[in-house]
Amino acid sequence: MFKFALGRLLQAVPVLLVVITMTFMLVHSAPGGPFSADKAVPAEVLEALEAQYNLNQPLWQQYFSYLGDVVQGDMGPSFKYPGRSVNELILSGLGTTAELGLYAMLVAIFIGIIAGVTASMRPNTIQDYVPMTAAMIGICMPSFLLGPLLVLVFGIHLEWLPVSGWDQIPGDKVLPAITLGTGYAAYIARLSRGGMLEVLSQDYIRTARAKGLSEFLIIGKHALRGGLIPVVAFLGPAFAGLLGGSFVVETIFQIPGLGRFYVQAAFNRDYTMILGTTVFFATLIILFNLLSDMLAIWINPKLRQQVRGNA
Amino acid sequence: MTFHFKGCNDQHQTSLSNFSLKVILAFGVLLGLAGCGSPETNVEEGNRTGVLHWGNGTEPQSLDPHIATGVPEHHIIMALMEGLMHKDSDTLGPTPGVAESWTVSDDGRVYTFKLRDNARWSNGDEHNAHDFVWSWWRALQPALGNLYAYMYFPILNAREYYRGDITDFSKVGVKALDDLTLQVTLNNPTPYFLQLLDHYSMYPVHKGTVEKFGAPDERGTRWTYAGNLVGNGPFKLATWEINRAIEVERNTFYWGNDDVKLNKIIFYPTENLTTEERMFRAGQLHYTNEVPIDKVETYRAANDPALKLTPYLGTYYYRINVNEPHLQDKRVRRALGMTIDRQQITEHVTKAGQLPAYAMTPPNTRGYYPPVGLSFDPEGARQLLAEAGYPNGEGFPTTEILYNTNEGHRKVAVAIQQMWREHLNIDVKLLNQEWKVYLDSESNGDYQISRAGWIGDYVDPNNFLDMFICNGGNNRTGWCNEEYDRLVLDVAPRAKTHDARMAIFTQAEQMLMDDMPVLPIYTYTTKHLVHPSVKNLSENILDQQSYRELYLEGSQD
Amino acid sequence: MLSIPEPQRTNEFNNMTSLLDVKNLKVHFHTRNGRVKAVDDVSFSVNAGETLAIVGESGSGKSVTCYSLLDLLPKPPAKIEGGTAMFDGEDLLTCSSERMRHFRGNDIAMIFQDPMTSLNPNLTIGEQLIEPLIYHPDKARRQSRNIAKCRAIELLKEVGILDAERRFKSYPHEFSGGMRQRVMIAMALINEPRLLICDEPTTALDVTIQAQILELIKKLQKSRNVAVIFISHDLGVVAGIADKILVMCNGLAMETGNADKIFYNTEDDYTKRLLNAIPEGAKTMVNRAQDKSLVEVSNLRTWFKDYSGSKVSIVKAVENASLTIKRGEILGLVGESGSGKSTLGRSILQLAPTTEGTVTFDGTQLTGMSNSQMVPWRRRMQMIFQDPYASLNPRMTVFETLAEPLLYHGLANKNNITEQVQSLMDDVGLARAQMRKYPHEFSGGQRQRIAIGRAIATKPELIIADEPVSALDVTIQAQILDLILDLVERHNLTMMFISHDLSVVRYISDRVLVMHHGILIEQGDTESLWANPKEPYTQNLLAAIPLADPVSERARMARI
Amino acid sequence: MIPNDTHIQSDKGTSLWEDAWIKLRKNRLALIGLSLLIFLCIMSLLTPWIAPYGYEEQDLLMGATPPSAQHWLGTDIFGRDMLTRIMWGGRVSLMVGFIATAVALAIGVIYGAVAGYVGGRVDAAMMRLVDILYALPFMIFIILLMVVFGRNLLLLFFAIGAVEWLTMARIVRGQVMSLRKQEFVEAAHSLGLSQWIIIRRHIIPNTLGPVIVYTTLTIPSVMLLEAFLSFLGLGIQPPQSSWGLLINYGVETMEEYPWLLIFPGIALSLTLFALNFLGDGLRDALDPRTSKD
Repeated sequence: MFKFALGRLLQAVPVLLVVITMTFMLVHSAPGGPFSADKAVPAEVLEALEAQYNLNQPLWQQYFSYLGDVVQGDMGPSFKYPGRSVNELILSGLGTTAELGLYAMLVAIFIGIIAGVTASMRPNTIQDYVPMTAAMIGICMPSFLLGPLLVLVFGIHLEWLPVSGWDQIPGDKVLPAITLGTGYAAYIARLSRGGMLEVLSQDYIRTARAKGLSEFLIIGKHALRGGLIPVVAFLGPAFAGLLGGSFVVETIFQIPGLGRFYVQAAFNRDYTMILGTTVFFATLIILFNLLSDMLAIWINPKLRQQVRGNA
Repeated sequence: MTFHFKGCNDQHQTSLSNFSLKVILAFGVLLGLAGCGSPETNVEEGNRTGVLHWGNGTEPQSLDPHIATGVPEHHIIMALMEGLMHKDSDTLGPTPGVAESWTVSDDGRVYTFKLRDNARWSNGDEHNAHDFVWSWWRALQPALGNLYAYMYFPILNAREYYRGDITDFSKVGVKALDDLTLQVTLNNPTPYFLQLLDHYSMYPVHKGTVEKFGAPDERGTRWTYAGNLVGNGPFKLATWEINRAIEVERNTFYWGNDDVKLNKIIFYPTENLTTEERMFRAGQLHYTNEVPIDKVETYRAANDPALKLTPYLGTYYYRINVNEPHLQDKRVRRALGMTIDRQQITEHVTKAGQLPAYAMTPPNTRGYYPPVGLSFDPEGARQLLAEAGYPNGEGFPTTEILYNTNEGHRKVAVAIQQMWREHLNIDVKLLNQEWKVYLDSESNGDYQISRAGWIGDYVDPNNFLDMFICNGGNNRTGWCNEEYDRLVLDVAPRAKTHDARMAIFTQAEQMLMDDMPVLPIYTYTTKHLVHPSVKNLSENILDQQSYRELYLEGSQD
Repeated sequence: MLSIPEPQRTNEFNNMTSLLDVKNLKVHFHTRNGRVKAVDDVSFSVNAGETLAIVGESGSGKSVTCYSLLDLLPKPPAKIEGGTAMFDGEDLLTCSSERMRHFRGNDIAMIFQDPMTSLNPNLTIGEQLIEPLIYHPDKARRQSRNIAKCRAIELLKEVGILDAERRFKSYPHEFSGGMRQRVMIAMALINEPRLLICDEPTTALDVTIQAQILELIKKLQKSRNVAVIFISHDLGVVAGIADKILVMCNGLAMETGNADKIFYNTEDDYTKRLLNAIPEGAKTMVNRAQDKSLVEVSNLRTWFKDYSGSKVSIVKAVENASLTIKRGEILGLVGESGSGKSTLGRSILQLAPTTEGTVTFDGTQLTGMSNSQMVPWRRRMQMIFQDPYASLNPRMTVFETLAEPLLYHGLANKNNITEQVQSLMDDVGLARAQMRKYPHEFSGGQRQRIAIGRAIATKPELIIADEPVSALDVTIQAQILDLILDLVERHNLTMMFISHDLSVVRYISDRVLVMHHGILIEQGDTESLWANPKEPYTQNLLAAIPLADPVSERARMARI
Repeated sequence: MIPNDTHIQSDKGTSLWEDAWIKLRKNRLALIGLSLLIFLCIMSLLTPWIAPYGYEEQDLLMGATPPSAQHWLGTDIFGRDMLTRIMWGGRVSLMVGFIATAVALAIGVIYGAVAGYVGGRVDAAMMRLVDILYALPFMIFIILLMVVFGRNLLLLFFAIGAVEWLTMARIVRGQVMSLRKQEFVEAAHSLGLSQWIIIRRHIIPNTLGPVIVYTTLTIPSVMLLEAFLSFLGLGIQPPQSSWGLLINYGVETMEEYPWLLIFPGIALSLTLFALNFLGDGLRDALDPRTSKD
């Protein structure tokens, strides 16, 4: 297992390098500098600023010095927030976004699997159509619509939950988690339904039935393990995507997360911040894909032994 | 042959779906419980404990008064620091700040300030005239990248020092005669100078702290962080959580501490207007930084006292790129100007009590009323256009309105596009660009007509009119007129009396409006939602609050 | 009331004492195709300690019959239209599903055809074994894990799993097919059922294993005096163990009677057909082998790298194989699953990468050729695959499938392609009308005909047939074999015929190679090899062949 | 599953598509979906002639009004007729939805198929590239596109296609990896067919099922993505509009003028469900294994 992981991580290095390089080129060729403002910036000030952030050096020089810093784990200073380092900013947002993502994921998995399994038990009946239709809507319901809807219902009219914030008012984490989780719940529902149908058609399920096991055991013990493999495969990319895509929710609910930094940085042309967040998310994507693969291996005894046997 | 089991026996069916049903219910209940956590809203709690919850727009970039540029920063710095002078929150006339009294020489060029002896920094340090000299020296270091350095330029030799023409700061017109006496010498009599002193770019900073965290002219050191920052204002910085909230609490060393009523102010970076408005409705905010256009109407209809609309010292206008071939002719520009039905726009599009603007400078800017040379006159406009060679808009090239991506701008642009089509029968396209791209195109003159806005830094026509001097950094229209420059830069400052000065500005603005490189559209209003419990709130054209006067009274709803 | 008489082994139908008594069972499938009478008015009974064999080809409804007893049919489409199935006094067809669970776990156990797919790959076999005990339908008889485990291990030993304690914790994929089937049997017996239903339990297994499993089942039945219903498509298999036989075809019971009657004096034509279809005896046609060889293989090695996991392990599929195939001959290649016979075939066709050694085709060395270089040669050598379901592209009609090679190799053009395909279809005995149909619309036999058609389309000289009939019913199998022989005749093909079924190989091939663990251990003319096999392995193989003759079968079983 | 022998075999054969059509006609939901889509397409084709008003005709004095006799779906804040706006918006949305998805489909399927079939190092390399593209900052990418190429619909398709094909490629790859092991592919190989022909004729057609399903999910999300891009300034500009944009604006005022959100929302969800039904129908119809009658 360890070797397997190590190999995959090594593969990641060139990927990251390319990502950094391409992003670097992208941001520096994008119009509008980090310091342009609607109030005209006097030439002398601009010079002072660019000098301070080495933007007056030739591009390749900037590139290599940046690479050097990144290798040492220093993402450089933020242009937008003077005095704040990118590491500092990312850290400040990471915890929140991770927590948000985690809750959203829990919501997604919980609702998704229940819906999917329920549907798979009686395909092409009402018990299938209802959750699957809901899933269809869930998938295509944009969070910029779902969020406000939830807020109006639970926040404004029912006054059950706070309409925004994070860790400021008890219960303010519920709506964001649901808003962010729903789309993924829908996907998971579809996946787990598909997986379960597949497994339920297997011979060994018939064997289990012939053994006189209760339907509950058959589903819970024999079917789920196999049936959820597609879900597991989906989890990794999903979680990464969830972190990256959290910015809409973070904006709607005023959550101090990474997603907002990611987008704001782009708008502010905060070069170091863009690069920092991009690299960070790229790493996340790679890590989570790896994790879900390892999980998939762990679930499947055959693969598990192969890997263990060989590593 | 094998069978594929897609269905199962009913009994087991239901048993399982029952199960999942239960779980779902349980989950729902869970959510419910999680929700019913806070019986008391922020506002109610705040009213009890004297904590003001303030919607502040965006996350401040920096709290260093010599670096910060934005309005959100302004608000927080106003709470943390103070200058020599204050403004009366209603009349905006000068009132004492750190200086308890001041005298002006007869020629109006020498100001002498007497500082109060009980002024202290928030860490208890002595606060005296030398702080100002040092701070202003710092503010004029080019390396610091102070965008508001020009605020100092009325001071003798300040500009020269800043440009590096002279290197000896002692030649600059700032002197501490003794610990509590500060003397400032100006180039010309500058009637609005006292106002500038209340602008945060002229606030003093605490030498010890600044130097503790880096060189005086080093940009963005950590001295402004919570725990480090030392100010001289009514409040001191308690916590600063990025994108979450900034808390300031009573500064016990403040000379006027006894009159300060609030114990704490929490500034929220409320970027999303709709969210901010919902937060207000849910009782999470006392005060919102903005109000979504469509909500304004709702509150008005219900004539809800919470809605506060106040004229704002700012003009929303369109720049015209006078270098565009078909826009070089001022008749064309005037025609465009005359076919914008500003009444309709303010009443049906912006809908927040904005005033139709027919000149750059807002009316009653320190007693200045701009000349009225412009009106909604489609007939005349068509004539002008015809004279310019486009009878009934024929042959008029497709013209593009550039605006930065934003709902409000889009709406105005859509309306104007339609008006021009209707009245001038010309083809108009809209082009929205992401903010930085928009700035880029605008400053490169890479546009035809572009949306713009200007908010005054201080109350004086000068602040609006010196924008359009030849190649002025904020001109960006390519319009240039030596006579205009002479009036604004040379003649006006030398004017002996207030009225004479205003007359010159009127003349200048007349010239500007004749050539019409810009199409004024409306005068801004500030839109806030304010909880009735907030008292002593001042409504002025600078949208400036003095937090030391605000107080909360048990909510009345 | 009289005491119930001891159920004694008897060949009369004694319904009074029979454990299971099925009367006029009717099962229909209601599908969009309309109603299909899967089981139509079938009656039979089985007593304790007795073995009833239900014999029939796929689609005969033999499995449906048994599944319907345990309510294992998908409903819909299946629907039990009528009949009763009394299991000591209770009707299985109408009882509640709670009751049914009780029967399933407790009284009636089932063994399924494919041990590979019938065990849950995600659970240890131990876990699966003890489930019937620890989740026993009636709580009273539930047992603790530990007790269950002891019971399971003891059973594993009984069914002949060595080192049972350790194996208890292993996963299915760590067992061979035969071993898995033993586990299945143990699982079936763990609650000491009174009726054991075996659905083609040996079809997926090699001959030698098959013999062992049959033996095991018979032994267990004796020791426990359970009733057994044994489903099979192969009369040969049941000859040894069946007391009574029920022959089914298209849902109808063709004939019922005790084994000897069925085998020795049946009146029923269908039964006769079945019996005749069993390949027996030597090849009837002349050996057309010429002297000059078409293919020469010398010291061929095919090793696979097993990339699964992070370290690479090597599988020696074919080890040092040398052989020649003479023009016109049919060379049989026998061996059990995993012996590497398929790989050898593929290596000869350069479909599997060879590690070492040479393959020469018609004087030209193929080994080391690039794909593009191979193209002209591929036309001259073709392959027929085992599984006619998997080897045809489900999205291509017969026409497309057959036309593809013709067009690609320029053997036909747009204008005459249709005729070409039609004549090809005639060759392999497919109705021209079916030209536009998809594989799934055909039966296994017909599909194999399509596959064969595709193989001969390019007018090849060599065909390697990899188990071409092992997935087919006996009668179909016979037809296909004859077709192959016929085609070999008419197109004077050279063929390498790979199979695990010795009777088939004997029936079709002139010369035979025996392969074991990747090594060719013995070869020779078919008949002489049959007469006196040298290698002990070969001897076992031959000994294990089931005969469609109850008397000698019982005798043979007794011998083992 | 029904034993093959009991199959009722009609002698008249058909091609994959005729066959699919025959089956599709039997599937009521799919038919509803199909006709709904056709209806929408015709509507948007005819819009310029049948739209009750001009899409830019304003009446500022009237402003936003709820549905009425003159304006069946009400008017927006400029007093523009919503029905008209939605019809015109449909033109854009449907076009973007279909073309952009088609682009993504083409790239994704081919890329994924090749990667999955060739496998080994090539596959690894190709997939790393996908990872990289996943990781690049979309926002900057778009802004750059906008600046470099100016702003037009084609670019929009390109931008969206460039994002959407990645997932498609992954899905197809997975499919192909399993297909490649199948005997019929080996058979094709043994016939000496070239790799490309095998991919085209034997691999890709068998990936149709999941691809179709994913496509039906992609189209609506593409429509929403279009809204986001138009918002950034890439794509269409006012007074033109699209469903995505209308919904975006509608959300802002969902309390004051709910109809500005509801009606475009309905339009989009209708399309969504139509697509979904049709998609599932097509998947079954294109799978010869499902019975025809």
